[in-house]
Amino acid sequence: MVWEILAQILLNGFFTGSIYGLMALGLMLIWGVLRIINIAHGALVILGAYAAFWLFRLYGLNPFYSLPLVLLIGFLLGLSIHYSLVKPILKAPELSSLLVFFGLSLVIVNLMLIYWTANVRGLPILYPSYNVGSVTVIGDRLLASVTAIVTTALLMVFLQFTHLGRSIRATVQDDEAASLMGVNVNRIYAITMGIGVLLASLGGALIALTTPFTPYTSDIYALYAFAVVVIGGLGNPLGTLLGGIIIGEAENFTVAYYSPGMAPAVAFILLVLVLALRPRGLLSRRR
Amino acid sequence: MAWQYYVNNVTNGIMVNGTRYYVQLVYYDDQSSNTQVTALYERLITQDKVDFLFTPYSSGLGFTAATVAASHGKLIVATGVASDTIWKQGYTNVIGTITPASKYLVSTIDLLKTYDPTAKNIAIVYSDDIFSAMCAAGAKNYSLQNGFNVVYYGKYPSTATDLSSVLTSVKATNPDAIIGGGHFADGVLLIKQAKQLNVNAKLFSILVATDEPAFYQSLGSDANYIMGPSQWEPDVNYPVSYGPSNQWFVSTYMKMFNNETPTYHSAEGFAAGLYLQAAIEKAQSLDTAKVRAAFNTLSLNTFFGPLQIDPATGIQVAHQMVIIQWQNGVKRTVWPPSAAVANPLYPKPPW
Amino acid sequence: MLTLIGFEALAIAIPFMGSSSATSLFMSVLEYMVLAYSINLLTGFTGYVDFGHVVFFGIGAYATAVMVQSFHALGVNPYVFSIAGGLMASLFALILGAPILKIRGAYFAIATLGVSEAVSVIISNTPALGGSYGMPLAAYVKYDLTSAYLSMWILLLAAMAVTLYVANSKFGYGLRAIREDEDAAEVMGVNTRLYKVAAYVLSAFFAGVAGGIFGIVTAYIDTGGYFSVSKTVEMLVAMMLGGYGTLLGPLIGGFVLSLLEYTTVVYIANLHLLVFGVILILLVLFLPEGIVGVLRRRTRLVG
Amino acid sequence: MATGIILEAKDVVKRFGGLEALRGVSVEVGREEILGLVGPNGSGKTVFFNVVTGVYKPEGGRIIFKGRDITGLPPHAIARMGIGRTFQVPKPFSAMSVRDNVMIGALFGKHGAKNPYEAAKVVDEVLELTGLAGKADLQAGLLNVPEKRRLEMARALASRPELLLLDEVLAGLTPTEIDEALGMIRSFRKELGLAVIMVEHVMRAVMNISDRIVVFNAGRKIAEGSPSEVANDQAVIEAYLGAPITGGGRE
Repeated sequence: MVWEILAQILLNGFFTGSIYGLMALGLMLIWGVLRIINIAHGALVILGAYAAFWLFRLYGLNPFYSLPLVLLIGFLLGLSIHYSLVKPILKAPELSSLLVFFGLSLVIVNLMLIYWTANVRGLPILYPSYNVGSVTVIGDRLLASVTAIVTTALLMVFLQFTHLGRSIRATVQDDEAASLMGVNVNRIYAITMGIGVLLASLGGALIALTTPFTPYTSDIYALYAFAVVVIGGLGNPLGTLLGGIIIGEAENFTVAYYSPGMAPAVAFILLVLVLALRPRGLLSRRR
Repeated sequence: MAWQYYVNNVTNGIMVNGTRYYVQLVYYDDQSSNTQVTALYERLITQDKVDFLFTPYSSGLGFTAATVAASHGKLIVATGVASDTIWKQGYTNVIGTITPASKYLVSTIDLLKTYDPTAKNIAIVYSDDIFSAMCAAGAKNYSLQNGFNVVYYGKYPSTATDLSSVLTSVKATNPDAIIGGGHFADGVLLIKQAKQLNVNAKLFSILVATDEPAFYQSLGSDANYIMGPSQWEPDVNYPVSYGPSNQWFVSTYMKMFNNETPTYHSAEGFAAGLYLQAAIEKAQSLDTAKVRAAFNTLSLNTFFGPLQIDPATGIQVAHQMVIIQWQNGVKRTVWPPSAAVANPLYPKPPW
Repeated sequence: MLTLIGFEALAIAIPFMGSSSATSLFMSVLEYMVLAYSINLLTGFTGYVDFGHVVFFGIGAYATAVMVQSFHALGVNPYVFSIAGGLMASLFALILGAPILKIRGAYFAIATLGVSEAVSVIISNTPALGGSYGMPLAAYVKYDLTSAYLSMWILLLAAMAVTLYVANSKFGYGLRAIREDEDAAEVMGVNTRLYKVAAYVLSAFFAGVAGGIFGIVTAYIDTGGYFSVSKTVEMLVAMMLGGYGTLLGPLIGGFVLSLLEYTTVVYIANLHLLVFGVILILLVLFLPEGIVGVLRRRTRLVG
Repeated sequence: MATGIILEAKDVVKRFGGLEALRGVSVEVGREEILGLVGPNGSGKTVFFNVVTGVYKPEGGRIIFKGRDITGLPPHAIARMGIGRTFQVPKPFSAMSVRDNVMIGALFGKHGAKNPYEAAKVVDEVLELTGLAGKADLQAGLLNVPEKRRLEMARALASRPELLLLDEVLAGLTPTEIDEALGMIRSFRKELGLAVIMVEHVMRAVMNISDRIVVFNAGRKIAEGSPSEVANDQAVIEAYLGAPITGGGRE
């Protein structure tokens, strides 16, 4: 009996963790490339969740079918945020990007509250669960984790092998050097914001599939996204996915074997420990 | 506001030794912060010069409001404040209208005892906030008093986005009944993942979330059989000796608020107003001390249910929770028998 | 400066004019100002953005609550215990300071946020500190708005005095050098580690005492109210609105922001957070150096 | 010649991962001596400065300053003992005024004034000496490059150091500006009794101001002596004129 429970906990942790990872991918890109603290990431994720939810509720579209539309909305939103809010504060100190994005988060969350109220939203169970021995595999969470892994792989391929991807990675290393080598850094910033918010809405769509949410859930995911990115390190998608899984497993182990109430503290304690040991985060860059 | 309409139009004011008083309501948004509550209640008392007060929604804010009211010797009728501790602080000016948190899940246990004397194991899993924690503690004591054994008693963070591991531990104790929950999102999540993880029990009773129509919208048919405590339901029919009938309240409310069905929060507010009105009429005075004394001996049967307080502390003792159950898409009151419109479907078939 | 003193004398007199609702309104104005000064001592002077500064407010509140619960029988005015709250917050800053201040830039902001969230969860899981029930103090403390008000005034004046001293002292110069270019400052002889921790401990004290005072006056403490991220943001915005790293910035910023908050709450209740978000964005984009910064540029008024 | 040795670096080794930036160099500087430190780019000159000022911890060797072993001390402690330096790329406190920039030097260097008022005298004196008095209230960020270089020197001087490390202060200056700067540096020694180590590429200037020259190449000291001795030293000519590279580190 003990083994089954352990297996179940491990699986739960893997599922939750990979969803955290997927949700944080967008933040990793935006933070790594533009070096700004996008505290509104949680709100953007939940915006994606609402998009998927309403497309399902009004048109009966399964989140996976409505994904292309949701991602397009995300990308366009990212571009508009870049040109309206990000461009002016690119070179400003951290305090400015922190406050601008906190303002943006307040605006998004409260607009959602006004138009969509604080009622619980969530999709009914669309995918059945399977049993492997006495370990239950939750259908939608499995699909979400698979999507997370596929997206991470796609992002790695994109960053590694496409011209656009390489210039993004160069900007992560050192934007001054990158611009010297002919990389149009401003264009990269805009596209990165677009991709970042696209990934956020992808994460949101899968959260809508698996978890009930309200506008207030944004704050929870914003904090987790940062913990994941710091632990996973900047600049590489695999690190973010692993960072998410580490937190997911640690949390679920705390829930099962220590005290469920302490679970959220785990992510933050890990975050602080990683930072205390490596003051500039796992990937300490020259800047 | 509905109560204000009732007093000013239906009973044509409150008769207090000869003069008719009409109700004027003053209210602000406390933005759920204690510091705001202090400022706004001070403003109500000293600037708006109100005679009587109602508490803001949530126990934490209720404390602060009660403190301010007590310092000015004002009476404050509690609605939306369920935690018992407010009545353990030595305040005498706080009048409880709704069933306190510690008794929220009591009627669920009574129902279980009545419909299934063989049931023995109860699992209690609740959200980590003052209200839910108190409900859970109350349920645990009452279960033990009634010979049940509590096979799981644990909390989860109120910010939880995944309860699969909590439910895995609950599943291991294979309980007859699973009760608890907390607020909206986690209540729905609990049921959704219970199904996904195939966690079975003959009875599910979840706090707060089950009362919302959004509960069924989010879960679809999986919501059926799930029960939940509620202070009041539109289809409840208590014997009424004071104040308007249930039908009147529901229909008037819907007329006033572009026919939205009232939730128990609005009914609770109306009942608190009604309770105050009855006490003023009994005391035949607006003086706080006299009205407070009137409450001690007041026992009403209203559309919201029986109302009576414990004279020493002011805590509500008579009002009982009703239990609702989703029965193929419709939310029905199934307990207590005196107010029920349908019998509970028990036991709940496996997922 | 004359208008300032006149303004302060008037404000001190408010509680004695009997209108306690004005007093409690002014209490929250004082809260904004004190917290703006508190965070200004670290973020304003050294540029380290403390995004978890509310942790000191919360620790101050809980420490004071524990003191009040255990020593209320002594008949001491409870607000004295808020000093202990401040010291406890400073002690926490001292222990936390060395490791966390090695972290720079955005990572520091996120690390402090992580600390504040972790402490909040730990407290709400510690039965001795009320666990998820929070700590009601009503039974131990008499509701006394006037002495709460005066304590807040004393705290504000102390915060302003300290800020004035720091601004013109060797310590202040060292902190500003750290803000401009920490590596250059280190090589020029500024003991950057010691100075950063000292600023952190000093700034924690004022937030801690404020937490203690408000814990007593609201007579109920829970992690939700006393560890909320939005309180840190309010401090940062008040400091920035006024002009950070200056003497008068937090005073003006705190005043303007609290009145803004109060009016929006009373008049456009459910929109007020939305409006606050929009103001925040406009403030950063169009008024980065804050009101004092703009004044200084125009009238050479030294902040 | 100077009466005693103020700074003695013995067999200093500094590695960055596999790369050996300094391979056991020994350098001595006498009191009030102007030592020129020259060598091709990447020969370890700036690394040597960073080791002396404590920015880098050496993997080997000792740094003795006025008879005390300061190896491994944090940069602020070393600065307080009386070593001032300028940066190859000027690092002004750009939002602060020129005066406040110099104030930092006066407050935290060896001079260690207790408060800004006590430091004011030194600050004005140094501003005068470096010709920045006119621009005292200007924001440091607004100065032009030569002025920023002079501000670097002013900040270092305000701390009343006994040893001043100048890192390419003459780079990019016009011939007349160079002569002006050399005059300034000579006056430091005369009026303030300073020892100076100058890292420079402007050979003409270094040759005529230095009492002694040390030549680095690829992390090693390859020559030392009076300017004329060094000018004709075979190894130096080879190093400069690009003899076959005998393997060497890149900075």
